[in-house]
Amino acid sequence: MNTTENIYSLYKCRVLRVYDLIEDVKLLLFRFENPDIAESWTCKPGQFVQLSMPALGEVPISICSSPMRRGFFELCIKKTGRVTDKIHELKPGDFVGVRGPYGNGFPVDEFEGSDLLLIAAGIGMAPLRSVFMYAVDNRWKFGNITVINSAKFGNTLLFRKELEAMRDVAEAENIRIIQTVTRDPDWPGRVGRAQEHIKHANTDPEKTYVCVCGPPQVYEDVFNTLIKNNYDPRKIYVTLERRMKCGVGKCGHCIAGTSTFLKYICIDGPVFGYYDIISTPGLI
Amino acid sequence: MSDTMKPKVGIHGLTSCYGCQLRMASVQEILRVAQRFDIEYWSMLSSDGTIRHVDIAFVEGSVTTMADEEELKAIRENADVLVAVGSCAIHGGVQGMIFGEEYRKVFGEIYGNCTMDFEAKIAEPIHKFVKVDHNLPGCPPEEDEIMYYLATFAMGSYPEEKDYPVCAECRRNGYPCVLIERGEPCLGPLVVAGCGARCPGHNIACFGCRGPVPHGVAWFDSLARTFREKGMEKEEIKARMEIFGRQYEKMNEMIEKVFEHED
Amino acid sequence: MKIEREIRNDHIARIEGKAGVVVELGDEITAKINVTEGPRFFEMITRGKTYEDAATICSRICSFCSVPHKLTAVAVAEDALGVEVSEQTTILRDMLYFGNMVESHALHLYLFVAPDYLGYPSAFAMAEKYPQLMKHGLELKSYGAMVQSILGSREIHPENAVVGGFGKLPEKSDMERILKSGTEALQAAVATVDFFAEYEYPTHIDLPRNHLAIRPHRGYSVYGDGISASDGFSFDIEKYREFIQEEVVPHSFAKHSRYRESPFMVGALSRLINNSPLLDGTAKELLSTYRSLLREDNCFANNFAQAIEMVYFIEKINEMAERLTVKKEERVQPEASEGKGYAVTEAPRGLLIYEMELENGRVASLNVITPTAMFLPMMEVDVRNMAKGMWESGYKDPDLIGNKVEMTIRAYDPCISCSVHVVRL
Amino acid sequence: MQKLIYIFWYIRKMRYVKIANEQIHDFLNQLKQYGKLYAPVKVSDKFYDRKEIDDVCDIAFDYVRTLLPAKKYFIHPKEKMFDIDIENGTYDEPEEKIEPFVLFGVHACEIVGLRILDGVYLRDYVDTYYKRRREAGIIIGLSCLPDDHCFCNLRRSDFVDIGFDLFLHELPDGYLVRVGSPTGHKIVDECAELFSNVTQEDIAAFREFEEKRQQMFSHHGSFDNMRYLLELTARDELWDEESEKCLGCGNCTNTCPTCRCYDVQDIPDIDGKTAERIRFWDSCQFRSHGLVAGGHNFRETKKDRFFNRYVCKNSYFYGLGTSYCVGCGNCTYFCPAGIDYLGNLLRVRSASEPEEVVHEHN
Ligand SMILES: Cc1cc2nc3c(=O)[nH]c(=O)nc-3n(C[C@H](O)[C@H](O)[C@H](O)COP(=O)(O)OP(=O)(O)OC[C@H]3O[C@@H](n4cnc5c(N)ncnc54)[C@H](O)[C@@H]3O)c2cc1C
Ligand code: SF4
Ligand code: SF4
Ligand code: SF4
Repeated sequence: MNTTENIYSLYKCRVLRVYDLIEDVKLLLFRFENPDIAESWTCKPGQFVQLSMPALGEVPISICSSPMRRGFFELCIKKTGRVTDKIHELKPGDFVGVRGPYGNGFPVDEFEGSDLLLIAAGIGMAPLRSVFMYAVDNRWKFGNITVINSAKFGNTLLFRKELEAMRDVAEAENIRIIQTVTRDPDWPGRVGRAQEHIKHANTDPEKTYVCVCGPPQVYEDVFNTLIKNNYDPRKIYVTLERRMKCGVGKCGHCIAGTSTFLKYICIDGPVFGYYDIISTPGLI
Repeated sequence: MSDTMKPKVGIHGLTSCYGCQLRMASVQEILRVAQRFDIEYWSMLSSDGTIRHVDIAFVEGSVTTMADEEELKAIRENADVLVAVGSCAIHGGVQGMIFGEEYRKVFGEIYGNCTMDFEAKIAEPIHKFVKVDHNLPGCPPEEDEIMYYLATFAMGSYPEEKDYPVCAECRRNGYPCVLIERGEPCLGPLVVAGCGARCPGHNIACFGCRGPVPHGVAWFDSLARTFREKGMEKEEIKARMEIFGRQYEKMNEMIEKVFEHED
Repeated sequence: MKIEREIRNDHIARIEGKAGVVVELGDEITAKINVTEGPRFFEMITRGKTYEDAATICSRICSFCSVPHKLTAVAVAEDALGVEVSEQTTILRDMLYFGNMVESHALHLYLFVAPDYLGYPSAFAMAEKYPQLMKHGLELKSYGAMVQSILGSREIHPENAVVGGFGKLPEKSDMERILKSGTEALQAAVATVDFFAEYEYPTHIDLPRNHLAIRPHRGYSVYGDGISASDGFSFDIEKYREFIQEEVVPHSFAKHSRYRESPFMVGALSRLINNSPLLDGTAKELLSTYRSLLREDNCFANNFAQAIEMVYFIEKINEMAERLTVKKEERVQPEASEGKGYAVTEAPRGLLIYEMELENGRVASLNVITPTAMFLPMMEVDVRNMAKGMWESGYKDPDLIGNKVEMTIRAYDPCISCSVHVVRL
Repeated sequence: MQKLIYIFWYIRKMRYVKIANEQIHDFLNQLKQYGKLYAPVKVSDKFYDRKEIDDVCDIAFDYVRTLLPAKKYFIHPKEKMFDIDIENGTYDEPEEKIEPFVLFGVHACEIVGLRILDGVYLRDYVDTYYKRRREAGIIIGLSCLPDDHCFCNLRRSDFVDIGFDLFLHELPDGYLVRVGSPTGHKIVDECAELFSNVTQEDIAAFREFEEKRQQMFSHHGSFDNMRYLLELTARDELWDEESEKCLGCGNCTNTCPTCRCYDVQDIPDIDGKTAERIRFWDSCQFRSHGLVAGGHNFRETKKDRFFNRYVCKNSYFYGLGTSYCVGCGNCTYFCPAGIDYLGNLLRVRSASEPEEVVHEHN
């Protein structure tokens, strides 16, 4: 690996474990090879890395583990194309190249002292998991916490088992976990879209920060419900995705916005506030 | 991939000028290619070959006879991945210019009443008959693209296909634009990149041999409008655009649209 | 007729294009070359196109001979429009054409024929045992490809050769590149002659025949104004229809041609038979050494003839590259936009005839006769004689006979794609 | 960047010298000692492009625009980023020895363009490839007279006082040379015999030239309200009509001095052991620019892509307090479809019917 200050140089990381989560989605645990990097590397919830598969390409992936864990990180990756197909073939012991972390991440410092409501749809739980883990690791810094995890079917609910397993701790810690599906008649639990469960959250709308992640079409309904339920629009955050080649504001693919508001999703985002979103056509 | 797991390939030709196969056969690194794959079928180069199961089949040429059609179906059935190679396979090729009724007429005119032992058909691209997984465009394809495609397949992956026009390469190479400068009917804006804008680089207007840009971003209408403004007639425009674009479904409709308000 | 055995191969390997062969052995013996590749109607699709577009389309008749087709289509348009090109253009076109000859002959000899002689299914299979041979083959191929890329813009479908001259002229450094690899290529070509001189021609097919070749403008060239036959006859290209007739046969999408009612041969062998006095340099010397191998009555001599030609053409290319200092000049723009033209050139596989009528700068009619269409009937005769000879001298194994039959076909270097462009009468 | 700091410091002590027409070729020849010399030459009937100069007599002084902007020397149209060793998973920067080079004859708008690129490529994360070339490049500016497509005056990029090593302003009998950097001083010092002092007549001539130049621009006024107006007219039919004409060819972005989108691709070798990571110019006018896995496209239609360029170019560049568009007019001049970028902006500004714009290249 390069020792120069080339910003596109990669850190070598070893794959330690590969879990199958749901169909086409795997969770991979990595460790930095270089001890100095392992020691010094830090990230914020909501940031992402650029992951390289040699000879195939590079893709942006959100970090989905708690930033509190030094030297290790987890990525949750859906198989959708050339690079991610190959990532799914990785075995423990294999190497990949990683650079980052990039992006602004969620303003977790600002969240301190408030309630947290995390709303995920589809594979949206991947980036939100890092916020959740961070909040659990720093439990004393936050008020009540609710996680709404939604999917079409029971077996496409990302991190379902992990969240279920936390139920006891959650009870004790004032954390509410709501898992809901929209199209699964055999699912024994809650049904309906994510926004239909906002009313079941244990958070106080007056003093809650909301983080949302999901496919673009869910945002409008979620926002409307949140606002109807008196959540403060200034405290709603979403994390977005775009085509990206560099992750550091050079390649231009993720530029979005209007002529008065030009943003690079990779460095000005991927986390954006509600007002950014509504004043910028095309951001979602 | 270890040596024992070499991907198996078949290279086939239907009706064409055989340039794509020749181009594949004449890449500089042909011996390294031969080492990296098990070439199960390549009748142009080897008398040892029947259609057997392969990982990747490359098919050059358009379907112009019943025998072509049958052969193509057999190739598809025996291949995990099928790659259409070149303008004939992808777009029907220059022979795809004659269509429908016109075809019957021409055939009669040439072979007269002589009854032939084999049946000939309108030349059509192979995707009309079988599922195509990847396209390797060109007339013939360029060496670097052939090598890139082969190398990605060899790695168990697949290539990223280009979806932008020749103009992009023309400009990157700093060639003077013959359409702007001399009003020549350059088809560069319509045609999928990959050749490095060879013709404009030789002071010759691109005549579209690589075929239209895929995914519906070949703007026949806009270019027809531009040509009209340079003084070309509708028929002239069609005659030029159809050489490699005749089987592009919306070509005629798109050109007509531009001239609608005129006549 | 009683058929005892049928030899059938629907897809002859190692030729350019797709054709089958059927030989019926019995009290009567017949042979048919089935050209099953679909017709492509080039005469029709060029109609109404500008002469530039038509020439570019015609290049697609065949990849091995894309340079001959393009240059002949350009020549016919120039003839129709009365365009006179510069001396420099003529020289550069010769170089381009010769480059194609070298590549085409090299591909044929090394990839298609050599495996036959050495008993391998393919050149890849042969490469391991004969690396030096394969190296020569690839060197010659690359040399030809390089010359064509420099002058024609690429090795297949040379877009740079256009009516009136060239789109872009080569630079001094290009000529230097050609010269630089010229010596090595020449050595490889001489080695090729030696290699092919060692192989004995199969018997059974010795048969006197007529050879047709170009009546060249100057030297042993590919451009000319008429055709000469080994029967001593010669005619201007405008009169070709009087001497060469084409007909449709049911088993082939390619038409069959006859010269004064009988089958005839064209190609490298025919060229050397008719025009070898015009050779010079190393090729001339080599030919005098191996004179006896240039057999008029055996088509296998064609491979040897191709090897000799490679030597000649490489030497010529090198000479031209050395002498020429490329001047900047504009393409000649035609003044006329209509007229009728004729052109004949020597493609690697033999005579190539174009006849074109232009109206308003667009093609009104086009007729093309390709070498393969010309020699197909002769090839059928040789195939039949080969099968007959073997059958009658006691060979019964159809594979063995089939193998020799295919070798006979390959000796001609047929170009099926060329032949099925389909000619209008 | 060390170099930029120097520039700020020297700018306060301006230095002007004069070079006479008779000396200019000598000067250009002398420039070659500082590195390869690149300058505009005529490459075809109508077009100019920057090429490596052998004979300085080939250099064109009266060119308006080149086929490709100066950015091509700093972000190559196509370049290798890494050599990849697949088995070991290592990525090595190619060993590229960057020699100093001289760009002669860079117009003001292009110099502003380069400074905008600096703002992108040298901000936060520094792009090493760009930086190294930027440090190696010596910029010699040249004054110019606008043609019908130029509107750098509306963009406030018609005059620069930073971002070059030397800048030559045309005078009737030579050039007024402004020194803009330590390197510029060094060149002037080392070629001292070619330069003379600026006289009162020269100053008068400079004034006159600037006056004439200002009057030659076809449009005057300000574009400051453009950003609002573009947003407010986003739904106008204008965009349907104009994008309908667009060929999606990307010439506008490739020829833009500040367009900088690039794509990255890994090209494996046939042996499966090594690969190259390359990057090459991309364009927002291409379909896949906004396409993500699963098939969602953030700029689905040609109109989306067309409008995106207007928005992107006109947006505010914080670094310089201008827009990303420098008003060079390249995108209009090199648009094969004859789409008039300035004309469209003027329509947005004044809401008037389009003037009959003749798209002529001369
Ligand atoms: C900030 C951010 C965070 C992300 N986090 C995750 C995550 O945690 N888990 C996950 O599974 N996916 C995530 N994605 C999406 C992921 O990057 C794409 O699925 C991936 O790039 C697809 O690459 P591919 O080569 O497999 O697909 P292909 O469709 O073959 O893509 C080809 C190329 O296009 C580009 N590309 C395609 N889709 C995207 C995309 N959505 N975003 C950026 N570039 C793209 C890439 O350069 C890719 O190599 C994230 C994207 C962004 C922008
Ligand atoms: S010459 Fe042709 S390919 Fe090149 S920019 Fe102009 S239109 Fe495009
Ligand atoms: S958008 Fe056009 S006018 Fe503006 S800087 Fe780019 S090329 Fe120049
Ligand atoms: S140069 Fe013109 S035609 Fe091409 S993409 Fe730009 S605006 Fe469209």
